[in-house]
Amino acid sequence: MMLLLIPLFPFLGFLVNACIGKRLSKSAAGSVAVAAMVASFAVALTSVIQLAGLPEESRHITQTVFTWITSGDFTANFTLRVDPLSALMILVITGIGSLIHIYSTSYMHEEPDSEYARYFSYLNLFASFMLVLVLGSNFLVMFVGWEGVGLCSYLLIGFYYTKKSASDAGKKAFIVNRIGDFGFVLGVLMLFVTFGSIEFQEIAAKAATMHPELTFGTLSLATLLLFVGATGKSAQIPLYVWLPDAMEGPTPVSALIHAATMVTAGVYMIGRNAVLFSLAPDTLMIIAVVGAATAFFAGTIGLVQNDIKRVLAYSTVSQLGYMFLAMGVGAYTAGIFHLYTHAFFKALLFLGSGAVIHALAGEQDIRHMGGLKDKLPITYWTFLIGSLAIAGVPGLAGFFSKDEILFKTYEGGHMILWVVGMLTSLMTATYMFRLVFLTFWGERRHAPAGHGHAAHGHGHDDHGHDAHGHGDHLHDAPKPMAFALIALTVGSILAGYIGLPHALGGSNRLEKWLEPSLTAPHVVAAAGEAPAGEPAVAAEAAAEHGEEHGEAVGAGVELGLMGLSSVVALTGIGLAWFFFVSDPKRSESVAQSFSGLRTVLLNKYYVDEAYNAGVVQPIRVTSEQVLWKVVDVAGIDGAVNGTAESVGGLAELLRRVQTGSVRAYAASLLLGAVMVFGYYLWR
Amino acid sequence: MFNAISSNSFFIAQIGIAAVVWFLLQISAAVMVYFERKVCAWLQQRVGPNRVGKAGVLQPIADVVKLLFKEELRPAAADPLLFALAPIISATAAFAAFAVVPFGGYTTLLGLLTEPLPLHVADVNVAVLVVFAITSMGVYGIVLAGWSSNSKYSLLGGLRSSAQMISYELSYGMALAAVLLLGNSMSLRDIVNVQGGDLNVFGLFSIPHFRWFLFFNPLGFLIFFTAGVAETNRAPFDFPEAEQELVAGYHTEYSSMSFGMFFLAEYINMVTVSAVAVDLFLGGWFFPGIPESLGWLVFLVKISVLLFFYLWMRWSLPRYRYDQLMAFGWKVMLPASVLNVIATAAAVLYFGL
Amino acid sequence: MPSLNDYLILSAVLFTIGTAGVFVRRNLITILLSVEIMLNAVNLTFVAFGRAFGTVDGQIIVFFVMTVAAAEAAVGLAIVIALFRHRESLNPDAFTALKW
Amino acid sequence: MLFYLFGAVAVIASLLVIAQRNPVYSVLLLITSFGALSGLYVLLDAPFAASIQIIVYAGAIMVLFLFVVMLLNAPHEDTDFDERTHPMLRPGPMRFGALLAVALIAELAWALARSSPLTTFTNTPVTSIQALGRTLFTDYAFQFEVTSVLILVAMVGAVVMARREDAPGGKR
Repeated sequence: MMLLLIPLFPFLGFLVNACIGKRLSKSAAGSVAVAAMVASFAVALTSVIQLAGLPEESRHITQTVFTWITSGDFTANFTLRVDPLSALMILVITGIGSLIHIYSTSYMHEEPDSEYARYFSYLNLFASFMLVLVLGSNFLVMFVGWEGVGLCSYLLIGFYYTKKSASDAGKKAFIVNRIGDFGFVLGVLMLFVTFGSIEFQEIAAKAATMHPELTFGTLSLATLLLFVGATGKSAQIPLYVWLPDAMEGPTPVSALIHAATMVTAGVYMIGRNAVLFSLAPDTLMIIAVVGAATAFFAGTIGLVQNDIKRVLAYSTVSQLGYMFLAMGVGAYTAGIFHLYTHAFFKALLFLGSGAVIHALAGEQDIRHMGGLKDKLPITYWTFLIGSLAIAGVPGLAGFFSKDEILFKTYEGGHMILWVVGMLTSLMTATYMFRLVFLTFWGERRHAPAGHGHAAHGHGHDDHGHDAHGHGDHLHDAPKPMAFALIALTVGSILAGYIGLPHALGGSNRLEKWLEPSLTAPHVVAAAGEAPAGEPAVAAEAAAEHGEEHGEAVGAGVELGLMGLSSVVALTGIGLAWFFFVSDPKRSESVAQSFSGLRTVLLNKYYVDEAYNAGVVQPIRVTSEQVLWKVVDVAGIDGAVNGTAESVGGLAELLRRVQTGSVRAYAASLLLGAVMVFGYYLWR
Repeated sequence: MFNAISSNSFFIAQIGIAAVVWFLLQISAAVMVYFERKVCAWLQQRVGPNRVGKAGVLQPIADVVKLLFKEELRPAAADPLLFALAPIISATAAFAAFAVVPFGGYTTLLGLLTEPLPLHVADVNVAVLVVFAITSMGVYGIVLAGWSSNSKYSLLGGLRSSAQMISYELSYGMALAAVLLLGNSMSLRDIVNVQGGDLNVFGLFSIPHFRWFLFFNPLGFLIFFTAGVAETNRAPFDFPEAEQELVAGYHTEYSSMSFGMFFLAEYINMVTVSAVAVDLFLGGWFFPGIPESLGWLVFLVKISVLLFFYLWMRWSLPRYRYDQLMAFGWKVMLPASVLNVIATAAAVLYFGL
Repeated sequence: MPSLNDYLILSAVLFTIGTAGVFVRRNLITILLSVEIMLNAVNLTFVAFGRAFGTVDGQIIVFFVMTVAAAEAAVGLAIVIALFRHRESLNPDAFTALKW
Repeated sequence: MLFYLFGAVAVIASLLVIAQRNPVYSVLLLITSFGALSGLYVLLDAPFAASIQIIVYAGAIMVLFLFVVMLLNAPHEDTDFDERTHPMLRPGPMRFGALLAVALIAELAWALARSSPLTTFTNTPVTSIQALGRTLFTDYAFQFEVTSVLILVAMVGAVVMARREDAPGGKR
């Protein structure tokens, strides 16, 4: 069966590179990895085509690889399942994944062979886990992928483990994710207790037919816990802190893991359980608020950051916020749509920034860039298009998806959220173009001596020096990178058109496509009609109410909103131009006047410091002063040693019995016999 | 288990039989000595004993007389009691073994007796086991002789023979077991009677009184006989008394009649083993076309044939080396006999013999 | 005709003799012999009871006991030989090294 | 009365076994006692038990003993060691054990006194070896197999232990 092959290919690639990678030449290792990804992409494509051939109501392919756990009446199969939603995901993962692999082959080229192989083995492993995550047909399998990608992200963030900041960032990411995963596991357990199953389909079916009063408490709590997991994985408030630091990893990794795929796992998970979440309106509200808040919050931070990758990181956070906002207002399609488009242009942007960093020998501070427009034409144009796409300029991918979200929010009646979204998109446009202008326009601003040196901790050092020596002829992205960039650019231009809204005369194909995944399984819902049909219908309604209102509110409003948001986007770009191109002094003066706010923003609202003071330190202190010095030493060790010593002392006494004389032993034996015998006679 | 004594005359008759058997055994020893030499002579193209009496027939008598008149020597360092006991033990064992061996059908001594008298000293329903037990007792005679006479050669001879006998008893017993399966009894008389049946040759024709187990179990016979040779310490297994190596083995220190007893025991053991072999494999006192009344004669003939084999072997085969003997006993005889038992059991089950 | 009790008394006596032997003697081989005496005393009771109840089980157990005795003798004597090689003595009190 | 004859022989022989200083005599006396016992078995209508008593015990096990005694050229008990024995170690357990033996026989006597005397053997004896074999290989089949394993183990163990290091061939 084919489904297994999809995650299997990358895994094989991982095995090859992990086991014999050291002995392989760079080209060999790289091509192995790329081949694995491409093969997996081909399989994914074929299976999706096969899927599309199926009739709507039974549009899913399932493969049970083996029965994993059986205990009592509980069985967990290692089952892979492809349905419209996961189909979309695997296409994105394998497709963009392949491109990024190709890109990496030249980006990582300065690494020594072993490191090179290690990098690709991690990358492949990540891909395979990610595919397991999206293909898993029950929470357990999904959780495997969930943890697996967490591991890979840790490994890849800390790829330059010789660099303190990198390894720290890796640990941070890992630990923060643990917190989220804890919530996730609790949620899964709760669902299992409630529904006695961990299969997505069964749970959805059961939930759809449940009585509302039953659903009220448990479901809200369970979904909330799941959402905690999502915040961890997808970097939402309060657990977003790890993502910006994750930029310590190689840029392609940031592109693949921390922009395109892994961080969207949370969104995917919510979409996967759309039915559940629809039944928990409170949770939805919370998600929406958190999403919007994160979007705005991260956007503000993004405005002032100076590290090119960090800006992108914060924009990622804020885009994810958008997605959660969409999920929160029940516009699952919109959320997934944005996820999908975002994957393209954010990957593109990261790769573009990667190209820049590559060209500038590891320079990451935009204050030391500028004037690269002519030096790096390909990079420039692709980056520009990516920025336009994310800013939401009409006709590009970002426009449609972001617009969809805002529209759904609006018609959902969440005015405040809608306003926040608008503001955020304004900011998005602004900081993105700040990035573009500072990086590519104006004059080349060289780093003060040594600073550039400090900035590039990557393996680029060797080739960094000559870049500094005669920085004039910088080389543009080499072929593989260029290829990836261009491919993604095309993607970011066209990706949006599969979700062309009705208002623009398109029939929202994506929504049709995704519908089966987002609604409760029909058969069961139908069965559930008789006793408690009401919630089932409610569920469907909640899942699809976007469509219904689509008619209700009418195309006019939608068009109006589109116009508005395009205006906003252009305004944002204009602002950026106004501050950073026409007269850079202005930005300085503004910065002066709002210096307090600026420092706060630069320091990311001191969130890290707050966490450190509020969470990390207390734990560290307690575990050091109490758990270690008292509980462990006195309690546990004391118990262990005490046992040992008491046994020893007892042995000291008992061993006296061992006279070593056979006859003595025999005597004791006989004595026992006589006594036992005597007892039976006597009584 | 001893069958009831019915009447006086009968009782007397039994005593008589016992006496006759005892006497015959003695004689057989003497006869054997004579024939041993004669056969040896033939095989070596010599004349052999020819001075005493006609063709030296009286030679054995002369030997016995010589033995009787020799001085009874005993080494100073020897253990007096055991030294005296050893030959007695072996002789007793030799005689006793024959007690349970039936050597003929029933006779009324030409009508002297009212009811027919079975030709055996004692009928035991586990006769086979008894024979086995007594032969195993015979070991002690030799071992003790070897030990008590307190001389290196004797001790070595004794140890060797004990090891050898223990090793070969196993194959001996296994061969017996195979026959027990065929005879479906442990009483020698029953076994012989079974062999008195008709031999059915591939359903073509049948020979009366010819159902000998030799035909059903030739390998068993071979093993039994070989083991018997070893048990009786005869060439090519005569280690306890390997002249070239141990002077005379366990009876080096013995002289006069005590030596004579060992001598006697050896020959009687040969007779006993042959008799048992005849009973077990060669159809006892049955022979096609000869009336059962003459059974004892048939029996005698058969025994003589086997005894001749003994002599023949002794004078034509060289002696093994000790380790070869052991290796042969444990690695060839024992497995072979075990396989033989298994095969026989399978056959009995399959053909319902 | 002796009764069952007579046999039992006899075996009791034999068993005690064996037991005493184990303690009184200072020669490993003799001690093993005493153990054999004990085993046989037990065998006697088994056969006697089997006869009394008219079953064969007694004899069968005797059969097993003998097998065990053979095994025990083989191993025991092997040990005796090994021990004798180490110290030129068969006195059990010579082998008291295995103690505290 | 054969019973008393055999019984007397058995008891006296056994007593002599443990009274004897020379192990060779002990072995021989033990064989005698075994002979007497097998006679008792015959009286108990157990010919099979009687035969294997002789064959296995007297014929095999005892030969083994005798063999070992001769091989070690069995030292009489007063070896130089005994003089060097730790006085506290030697007699203590011996006396105590003897005492216990006495206590044991006292208890046995008591037990017999209490038991209701089964006067004679009324049941019909089972002498047929067929019956015995049938029981052995049906009801006791498992025990039989276990015993065979035991024998195998004992054999290997004996070979391994009795082998001396310099002679790889080992000794029997």
